[in-house]
Amino acid sequence: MVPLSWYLLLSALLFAVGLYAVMARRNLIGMLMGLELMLNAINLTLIAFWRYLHPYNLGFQALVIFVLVVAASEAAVGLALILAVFRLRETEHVDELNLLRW
Amino acid sequence: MNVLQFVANLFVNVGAWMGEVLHGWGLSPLWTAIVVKFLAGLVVAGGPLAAVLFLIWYARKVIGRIQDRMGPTNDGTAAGPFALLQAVADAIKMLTKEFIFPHGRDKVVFLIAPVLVVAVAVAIWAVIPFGPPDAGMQFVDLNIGVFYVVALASLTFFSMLMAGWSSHNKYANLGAFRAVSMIVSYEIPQMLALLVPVMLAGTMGMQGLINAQEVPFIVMAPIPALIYFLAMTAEVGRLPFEQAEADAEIVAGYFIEYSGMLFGAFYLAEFINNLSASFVFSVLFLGGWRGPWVEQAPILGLVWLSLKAFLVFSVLTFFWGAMPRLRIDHILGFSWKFLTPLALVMLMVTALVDKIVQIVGERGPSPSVSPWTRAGWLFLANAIVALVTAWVLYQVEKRQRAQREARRFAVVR
Amino acid sequence: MVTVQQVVFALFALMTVGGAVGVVAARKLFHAALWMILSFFGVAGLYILLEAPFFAALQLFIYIGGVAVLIVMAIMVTRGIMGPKEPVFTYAVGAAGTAFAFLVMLALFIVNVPAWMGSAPTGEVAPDGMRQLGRALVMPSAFLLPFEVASVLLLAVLVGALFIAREKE
Amino acid sequence: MTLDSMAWLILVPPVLSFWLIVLFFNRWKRLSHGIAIGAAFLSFLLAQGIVVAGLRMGGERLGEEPIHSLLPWLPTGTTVLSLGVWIDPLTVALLFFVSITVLAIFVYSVGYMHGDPKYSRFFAFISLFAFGMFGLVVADDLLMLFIFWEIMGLCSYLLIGFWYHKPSAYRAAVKAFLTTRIGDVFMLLGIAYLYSQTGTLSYDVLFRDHAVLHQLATTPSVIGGLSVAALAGLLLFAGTVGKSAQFPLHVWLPDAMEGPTPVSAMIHAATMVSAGVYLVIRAFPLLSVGLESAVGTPPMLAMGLIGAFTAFFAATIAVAQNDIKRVLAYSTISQLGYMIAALGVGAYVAAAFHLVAHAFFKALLFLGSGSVIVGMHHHQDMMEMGGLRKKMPITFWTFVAGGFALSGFPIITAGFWSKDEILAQAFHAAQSGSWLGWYVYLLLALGALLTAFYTMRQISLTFLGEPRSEHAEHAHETPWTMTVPLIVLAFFALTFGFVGVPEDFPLLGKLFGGNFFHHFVGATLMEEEAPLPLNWVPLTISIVFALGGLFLGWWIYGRKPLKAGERDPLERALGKLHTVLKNKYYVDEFYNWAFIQPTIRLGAWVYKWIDRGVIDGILHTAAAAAMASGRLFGWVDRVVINGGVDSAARGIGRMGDEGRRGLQTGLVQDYIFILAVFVILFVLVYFVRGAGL
Repeated sequence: MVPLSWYLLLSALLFAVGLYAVMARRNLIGMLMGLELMLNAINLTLIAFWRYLHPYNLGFQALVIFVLVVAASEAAVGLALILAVFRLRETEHVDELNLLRW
Repeated sequence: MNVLQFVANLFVNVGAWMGEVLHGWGLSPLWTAIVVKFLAGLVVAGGPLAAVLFLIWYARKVIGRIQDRMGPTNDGTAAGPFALLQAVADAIKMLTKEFIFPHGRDKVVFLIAPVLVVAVAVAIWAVIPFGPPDAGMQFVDLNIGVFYVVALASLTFFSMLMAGWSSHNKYANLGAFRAVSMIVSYEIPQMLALLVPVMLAGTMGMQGLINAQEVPFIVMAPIPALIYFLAMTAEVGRLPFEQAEADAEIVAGYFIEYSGMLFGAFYLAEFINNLSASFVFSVLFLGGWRGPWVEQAPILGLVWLSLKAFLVFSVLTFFWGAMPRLRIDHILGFSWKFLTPLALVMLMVTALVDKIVQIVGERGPSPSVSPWTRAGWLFLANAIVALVTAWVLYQVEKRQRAQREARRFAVVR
Repeated sequence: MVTVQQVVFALFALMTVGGAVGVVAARKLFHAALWMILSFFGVAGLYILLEAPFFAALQLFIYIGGVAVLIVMAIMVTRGIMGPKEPVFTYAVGAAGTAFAFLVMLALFIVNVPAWMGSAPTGEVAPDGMRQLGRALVMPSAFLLPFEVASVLLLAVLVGALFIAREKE
Repeated sequence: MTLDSMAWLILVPPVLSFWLIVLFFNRWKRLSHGIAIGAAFLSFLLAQGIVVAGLRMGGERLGEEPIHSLLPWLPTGTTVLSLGVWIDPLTVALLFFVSITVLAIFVYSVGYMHGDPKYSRFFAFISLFAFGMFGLVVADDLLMLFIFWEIMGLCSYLLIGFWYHKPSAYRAAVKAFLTTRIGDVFMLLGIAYLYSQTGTLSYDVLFRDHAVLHQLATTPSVIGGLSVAALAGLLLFAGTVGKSAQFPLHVWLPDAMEGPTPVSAMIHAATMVSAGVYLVIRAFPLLSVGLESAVGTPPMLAMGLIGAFTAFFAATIAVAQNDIKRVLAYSTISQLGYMIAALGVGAYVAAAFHLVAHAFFKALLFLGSGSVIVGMHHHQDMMEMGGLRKKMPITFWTFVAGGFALSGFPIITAGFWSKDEILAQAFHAAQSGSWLGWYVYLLLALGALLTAFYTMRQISLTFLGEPRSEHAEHAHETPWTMTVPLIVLAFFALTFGFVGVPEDFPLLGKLFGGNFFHHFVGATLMEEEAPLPLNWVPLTISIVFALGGLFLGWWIYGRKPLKAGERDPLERALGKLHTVLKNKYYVDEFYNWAFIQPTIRLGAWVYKWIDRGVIDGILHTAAAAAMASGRLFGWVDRVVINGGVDSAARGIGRMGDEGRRGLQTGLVQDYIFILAVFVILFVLVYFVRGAGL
């Protein structure tokens, strides 16, 4: 069998790559994609823990469902916001959206 | 074992024979199993491809007759009796045609899209049960069977979006948008309608669903069946929901730029999707492989299911021939404003009625409820909902007509 | 000795991480989205390996059928058809790289828990686990309240996203 | 219906009414007040049902086995966060007055808000507020309490700024929100600290489990010299300081009078500010655990010092106010100080008793003043009133009832019994040799005198004599929706005290069942302390002070009422009556100087800086100084404290302005980077500590 730590390391890596995308991609949609990767990493961790350590604890699975809900909501609202921003400012590059400084 | 017995349980026997042969060649049991499974996969994937060659001919014939034409004929060609080989000839023609790549396309994505669309269409067949559980006629019985089907269907979006985007053509883009928005809209009533049989059977597994259908679910849930059928029609892009292609408006939609066998792939996938949707509908609502003498000869299951699916496919084809195309906003409105609420209502009504029938039935003289009693009550509930819906629609129509006329007279004055 | 499962794991892991790297590195946003779908697929495969096929299907249905479709459509709406050539990254590449490196190192550090190194799960998956999960989600003593709150959230999102994205006259 | 489901159901009608009004019935004014009052009435019935059931069960049984019902809220792996209801004698007492005052105020609002364009919205907001208050009262753990606490904070903000077209109103709203937030942050810290130490926030464990309490009291905290219990208690008390408007965070309450009067009555007198006191009463086992010295634990010390100081300090300010509602606002601060100070000397039951009694008479006074304001066509200056006794008889008599209760008029008012119990307890503490006891007792007793004085001043200026303006000439009695709540509240303001008559009080003690309240609420703490034996010294003193204060007020303002045009009573006092005042105020003067000299010096300095003309008065007459000092405190209040806060804010702003503005780039990815750094740091710290490296 595959050791649990492999799954954990894999999801950590996925999370880190997602974080990189969020922090470094210039496009708002790209950032959003990174965010989705991070959420995926979380779900993977939860499922792996559930399978290996507590196969009878439903809490992990329920939590995965709620993470899914949040991810879907976040994508919908996030993209709606991006569309609104794009309509207003004609750009979706984060480094051009700094009206909130100071 | 005589021939009749061999044929009656064909797939199991063939599998066993293959296993023996391979084992005789010196393969280990694990590898034997793998090879047999692989061959079975080939059969499952090849089946639809073969069936489609016939169905294309059938559909063209039917539509031809509806439009007062002959359809394909063998006059002066080598298409065989009644032009049965027309589709084969078409396929050969397509294979020999040149691929034309539009300027500015994204080559990799452009090539992946048709592959993906066929792959998804074929992958659905893995869970369709062509016969009883032990007859070796289902590739894999997932306990989430129907959910797998729906989930895979969502991949179809991507082949569309990829095709549309990579073509570098605004018609292709528009077609992709339209197709995806339509399918996404219809996925919701489809899912909700799907939940009704799942709820009645208490499982999402395909075999479990069929087992529960001593009375076909179309009797227990006629309205969900209708909703599912309409949503399914939209999903596979048949008229009246043919917005994705709409050749008169946006010249063949998202695969406008495809030619040769790449176009053929989309065409093929469309037919396979039609067929697999018919199969899934038969499994969900028409009792799947159930029919006389299936216990004795499991191979009959394949026959019954195919007949049922063929019936459904025929209805789809009649729609194709007989229906006009609707406007995109009308189509979306129909889904969001009519099918979705109705499906929600049906979900709740079915759950309620079913539970009440169960509780009341358990208190009665016999401890369990006979399936026909249950079906009777559920059918009654469906009928009542249908009447109420019709009444509401009539009221709405009346009011709208009154408004329209008021407006007209206002203009006249 | 390498087992079949380990090979399959490696395959899906490669898909997942490769897809993720593609998301970060792809020049065209559309390609990034496709890479993301590949990554989602890898995760779905891992779910099947973890004997959670329901979540694999959910992964396909929600992430690929929902989130990814939304993202792709947003890309197509905002960037024209193919998207002009422009820098992919902001000035923050260095910072992001540092965070990335730290995070990975931290993970390597943290994962050294003995209980997490074992390769065998502590028990079998309950055969009717899905039924139990379904019950738990609507049981007042378990997750009924969060479940209802989630449904309200989704409704709010439906309305809110429509409201935000709507063209204002 | 079981009691715990009744407790849950109390919460339902108000929040339902909020959503119904907000979502559907915003347009229909009558319907929305119907819904809101109906909801309040349902809650009232349920709450009184619980009260009756609780009384029938008796304090001991309810105190030993409180009704406790849990609803799992968020199960996460092994721990479950729950919502719960908790009914013990203290909760019953709270439910009793909260449901009555809420209902009275809802009915009253129909009259007061009549014709307001945002009528429906007002009812929606106060419904939400009622939801918050009921939820806070029945909550079974600190987290739920905090949630409802913040809901009320929100409502307070919304309602103070209800007339947001007035700049003063929205400024007051923001000020109230921010000021209370300071306390809330500390409180949240305290809650988190308790959670990290015990792993639970349930009352059942935190305030009743002796092992846990003992452990908390003996574990040293991160701050040297303080136990965990003491530190957590101080942090929780900080929340109270904000919510109950204690010095130095009291500044928001007088400004909050910009809201509609029913709001002032409900939020800023009867219920919300009570929530702060309720918190410390509730947490008293934690605050007092490890009591060794006579002075008390650090939280009790803090409560005694701050409470008594606030009580006196606010009373002096109230003397010099002319706005009818502001006088009451300062009086509220002062009375809350009484309760806090009572807890500081360990008088648990007395604090609860005064909390209930005060809620009744202060709600009554506010509603009465609101009635006056409506009668006066929304003029609030007492200098323009006068002679309203004949024009508004019901308002007058009920106001007098409330005023006398506030002053502690002997025997027949609730305020007398409750205030006397606090004073007796403080006196007892003082006698047993605690300097804190003396401090608290003296300040509170003086505060009582001042209270009676300013109450009488207010009554005289408002109702007695001849009308001093056009509006007062044309004042009229208000509709029945406003007067009926007044009468109901007046009844309770007068009679409620009889549930807490000391047992050995001659005649009455036996007649009214011998300090029923003490035994009932006292049972909340599992070891009940016996009520103090009746001590005639503090009783006599408080009777003398109450009557003396009232008489004084009457002598100065009521005996020879002001005429129209004599705008400032202080100037008048300074000019003609200063010798009389001098003799009467000599003692107060002395105590003022003895106890809060530094503040007065500061005040004097500020006063001189602001207004040179009045400083002469102080030099001329010490009596005037007593009056003036009240005013000085007003200035201290506004200039030193508000000014301090303002300048701090400005300083921070300038700091940001003159710095590189490095952090505020407005670029989201910079923020994400900072976030990532801190997340990594926290994980690192957590992990390193966990591994014991």
